[in-house]
Amino acid sequence: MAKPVETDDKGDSFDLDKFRKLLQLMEKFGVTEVALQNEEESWKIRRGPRQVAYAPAAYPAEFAPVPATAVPAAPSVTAPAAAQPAAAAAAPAGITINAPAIGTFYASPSPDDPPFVTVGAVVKPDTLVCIIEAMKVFNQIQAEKSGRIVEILVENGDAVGFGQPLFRLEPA
Amino acid sequence: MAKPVETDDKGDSFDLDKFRKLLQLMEKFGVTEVALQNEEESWKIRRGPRQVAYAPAAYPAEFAPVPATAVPAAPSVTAPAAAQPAAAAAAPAGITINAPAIGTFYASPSPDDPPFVTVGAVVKPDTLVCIIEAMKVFNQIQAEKSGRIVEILVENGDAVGFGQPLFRLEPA
Amino acid sequence: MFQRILIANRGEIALRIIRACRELGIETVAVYSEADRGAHYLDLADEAWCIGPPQALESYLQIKRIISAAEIGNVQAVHPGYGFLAENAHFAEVCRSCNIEFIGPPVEAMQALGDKVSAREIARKAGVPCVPGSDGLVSDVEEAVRIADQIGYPVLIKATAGGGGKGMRVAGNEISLRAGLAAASAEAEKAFKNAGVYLEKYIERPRHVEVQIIADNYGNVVHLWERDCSMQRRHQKLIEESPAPKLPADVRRRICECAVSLVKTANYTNAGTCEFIVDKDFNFYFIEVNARIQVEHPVTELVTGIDLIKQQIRIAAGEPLPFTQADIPHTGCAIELRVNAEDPDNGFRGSPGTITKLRLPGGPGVRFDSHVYEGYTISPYYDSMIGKLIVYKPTRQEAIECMRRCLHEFVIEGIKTTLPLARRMFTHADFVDFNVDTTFVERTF
Amino acid sequence: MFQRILIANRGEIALRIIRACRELGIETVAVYSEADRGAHYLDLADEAWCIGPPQALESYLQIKRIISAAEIGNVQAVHPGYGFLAENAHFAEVCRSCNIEFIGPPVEAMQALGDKVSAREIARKAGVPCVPGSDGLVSDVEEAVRIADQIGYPVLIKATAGGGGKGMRVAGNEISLRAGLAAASAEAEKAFKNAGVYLEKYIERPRHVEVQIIADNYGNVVHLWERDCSMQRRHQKLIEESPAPKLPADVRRRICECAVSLVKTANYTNAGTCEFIVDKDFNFYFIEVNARIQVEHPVTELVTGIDLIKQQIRIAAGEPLPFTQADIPHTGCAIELRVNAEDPDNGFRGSPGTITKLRLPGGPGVRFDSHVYEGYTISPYYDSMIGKLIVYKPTRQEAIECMRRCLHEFVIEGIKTTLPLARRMFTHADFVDFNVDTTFVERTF
Repeated sequence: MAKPVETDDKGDSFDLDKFRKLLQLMEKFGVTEVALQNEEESWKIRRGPRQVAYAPAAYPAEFAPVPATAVPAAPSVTAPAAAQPAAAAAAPAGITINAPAIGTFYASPSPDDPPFVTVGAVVKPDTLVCIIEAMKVFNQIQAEKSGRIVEILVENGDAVGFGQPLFRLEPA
Repeated sequence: MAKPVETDDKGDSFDLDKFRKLLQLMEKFGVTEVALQNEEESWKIRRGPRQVAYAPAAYPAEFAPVPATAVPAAPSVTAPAAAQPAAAAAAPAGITINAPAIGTFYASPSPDDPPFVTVGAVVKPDTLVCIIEAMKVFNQIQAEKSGRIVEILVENGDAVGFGQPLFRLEPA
Repeated sequence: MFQRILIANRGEIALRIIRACRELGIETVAVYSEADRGAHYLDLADEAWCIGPPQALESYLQIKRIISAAEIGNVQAVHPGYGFLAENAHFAEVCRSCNIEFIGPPVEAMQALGDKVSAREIARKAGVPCVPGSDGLVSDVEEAVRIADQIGYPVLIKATAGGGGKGMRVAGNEISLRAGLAAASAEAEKAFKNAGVYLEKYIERPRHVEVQIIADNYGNVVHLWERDCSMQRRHQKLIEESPAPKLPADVRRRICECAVSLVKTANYTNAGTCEFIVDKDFNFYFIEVNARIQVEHPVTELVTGIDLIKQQIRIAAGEPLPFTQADIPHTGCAIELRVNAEDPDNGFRGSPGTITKLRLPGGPGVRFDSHVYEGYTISPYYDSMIGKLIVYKPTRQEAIECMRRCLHEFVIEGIKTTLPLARRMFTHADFVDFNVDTTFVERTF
Repeated sequence: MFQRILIANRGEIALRIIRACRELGIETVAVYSEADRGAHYLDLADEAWCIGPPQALESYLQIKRIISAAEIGNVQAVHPGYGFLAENAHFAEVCRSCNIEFIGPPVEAMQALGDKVSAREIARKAGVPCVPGSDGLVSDVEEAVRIADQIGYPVLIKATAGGGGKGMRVAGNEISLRAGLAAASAEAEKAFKNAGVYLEKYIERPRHVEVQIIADNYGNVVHLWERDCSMQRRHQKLIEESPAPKLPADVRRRICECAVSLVKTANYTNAGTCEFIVDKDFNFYFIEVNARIQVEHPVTELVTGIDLIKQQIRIAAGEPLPFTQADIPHTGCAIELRVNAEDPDNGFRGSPGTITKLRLPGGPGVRFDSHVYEGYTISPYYDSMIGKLIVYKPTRQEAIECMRRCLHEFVIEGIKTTLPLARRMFTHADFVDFNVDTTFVERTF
């Protein structure tokens, strides 16, 4: 079915998968920079904060189809499959507020507004902490717990899976 | 290729294999009697000493082809594969004289002669302890070690594999 | 062709679809419940999203969550596998309304064939025999006797509101019909507050024969020959094979033709299966259409050499069938055994747990489709099938010998499985000679 | 047919033969060295005997001990597999003198084909082209030049006592021939105290193409088509496939016919392989006959649907071939990858050890012939091959895509393997387009 050209693409796709796995690990352990040499090639990767454009009617920019060559630009789509248990594991002792549904995480009601909560904020069960957008519906998420936010575990615009920790709390 | 009849034989061959395994276990641990119930049927098996006819020119009687149905009569052909490591394991502390070759074990020079050695006998490295017949050749086996024979681990006429313990010794 | 597909399923069929996609150069997005987190097959997908807790109702059956994953994963299509949402017309509708192709038939065809009455109607239009009956309630005994004389005894008296065998009677002759009718009606009244009963011809000890069909979006419909699935227990198939043993050539031809004309009449597309029962005189009657890929699809893949999952995807992507009926061979014999984590000695109770030792059969003509491995834990939340052992050989006799050989090699420790039952089935003379029907397994083992 | 067969081999081929025997209803007697004690495949034999210490010379190569096991096990035949004693004519002779059938060719054919000179003689009689050369020593330079003119440049100057490339020269023209002849002769004299040299046409960058043949004891000989094995490293085959890519139809036909006429001329029976080298203009030259089953036999089994091990046994038991040349199809494309416990990053040094994690590829068209499993320990005493991954698909492109998919799924931990090299090979454009020859792997990876 495929022509040699596609073939070569498939060729790269081997690396592409290794690359995804590597990015998963980086996400898992919050690694921001990696330079490594394996039997096949040497890689250098850096992850930094990303700008997010709101586009409720369409998909946020970085969820556009990912051509193999552009993958380095798209760590956010790498599988939470592996990332989540790790996140859970990695999450230091303490309570977390977890995503009640799969969707896109937004920290503030609109790009111009300040975030619902920031590190240090004290939340009560009914405090709004974020929005999770699923199927074009913006669901306002309540803390469901009380405490002080000591860490925000995801970035604005991240896709989050069910049960993924979003905020880490300590008793206020 | 096969007709339903053969098919049924194959049918039995399943049990036959379980049976072989069971016999291997029995040999391993020197079990002489077993009665057990498994999900498929219930088995009763007893193993006893066997009479051996010398037949250097031909195969000893119990090495005749073993029809599946006759297997219970032929525990001696079940696999030393499993039996040996166990024998080794089961063999209590102490030196053993092991078979230097694969073949048939004979305890005496001829049916009418007394065995080369019996339990209690003191052997020196050059003491003849048995004959191992391989390819119609009767090899006289020396002890290669010194000590008192405390146990004879195989029976006259048994087939023995390479390295299989034959006699257990204790320092004389 | 699609660039990314979401797989709305789990276990062996999710892995099967991932494999097909990867060979087609299509990226995959897997979804999983918390119970399946960490399974190896999820690592083989390009992306995997947790969509909910272990209970299927909260995860694999949650349309909204699966669609969210599809949007986040930015896929162009969803493959539903079998079970879960595979035959849920509403799910297909939602997918398509989100511009995500549902890899399956049109919603209308799913609905039309999903309803027993309209499915019978379609079959009649297509000239496909259904189990003859009273086509509606029988008002009085004389009418019932007249109908019974037409369709022939024995007949089955069924409560229209019936279920669980209540208000059901078999009548072998007019006397027992007259007696049974009143009794059944009364029983139905008592049980369902609805005395309505109808008649249907009673098929004794039928065989289950099904025909695999595949149709593109341009009106091309072909069959991929039949499978016999008579070896079942409580309506759960245990062994499936092709060709159907001892099925006369002309019956085989007619049953396959019937399947094609039926799905054509229903404007059905993509892969599907027409199920029939076949009586001892080889009369066959249409039962239902399974509007999805089936567990036993590998049997057909082996005898035809056609990859059904890839075909499903190509058809959904708008490609025409690459072959005509004449191009579809049927060579050799394929037999599939379902291996379930069940305890045959305790009423086939499910036996979840961790596989502590696994030695798989292999060698020529052996395929084992499974997502499990040594150390894998079978969760109690989903069905008990842990794999499908399929053998492919030139003749049925050789296939059976190969299957026995595989069952001899197969070691699974840590959980109870149906392997001991399988060993008994594949050595039973009536299975080898194929003197079986859908009641054989329950009667015999 | 035989009731019991002894398998004079180990590892995957021993398991392969056990599987074939079990399907044929033949009991098996395995032999093993102390290094292989406890391997799972030994449990699958009906009987297993330890025949010696780990070193092959003291166990798998000990004819006397293997015959003892055969007598104790009371077998009617011995299958030698490949390697070890498989091509040892003396072993075949001893077996038959003990009234134990050796599953392989007649001793005379083994001897005749085992000797390079008589093998060339047989080939010439059969009208099979050999690499042209001086058929013996060249006495003086002028004769050498004359011969070179006949066979055409470039020519290879070889020391008759040669080995390890010593006293070997390639000459592209008359000048370098005159120069090289003296140098080679002197070098040979110095190295082997034998100045004798001969000429042979030098084949640049040849492909390795071999033909599987099978012959019964009644003069029936057929070929089972060809395999290309050009992907090799240090004369070790890494990838084998059928059909041979880009081989013109008429060349393919002629090479297969040559193989048949050659083995007919040698009065050869049972399974065997004729190896040829093919130059860039598709001239082919006979190299040697492998008088045994080969590692890569599954490739041929998949494209022809014929079980070669079962055929070997049936022929040895005196059955005639059940098919004629016309009955032997060739459908689809099969590719085999040898997976070795070697470290590609350290000169392919063997990497014995225990497999701590194993995730096998599977699904449609995938066969993995191997005796290993999670927890298996690869011993340092024998060759490093731990399994053969074979894919079978309608086209070569699909087979390559399937192999890549398998290599993506394949996980082996605890030892180093050649999988990383395999991933590079199956994504290399020159392999995909098949612009390769026997030097490709060493030139490229």
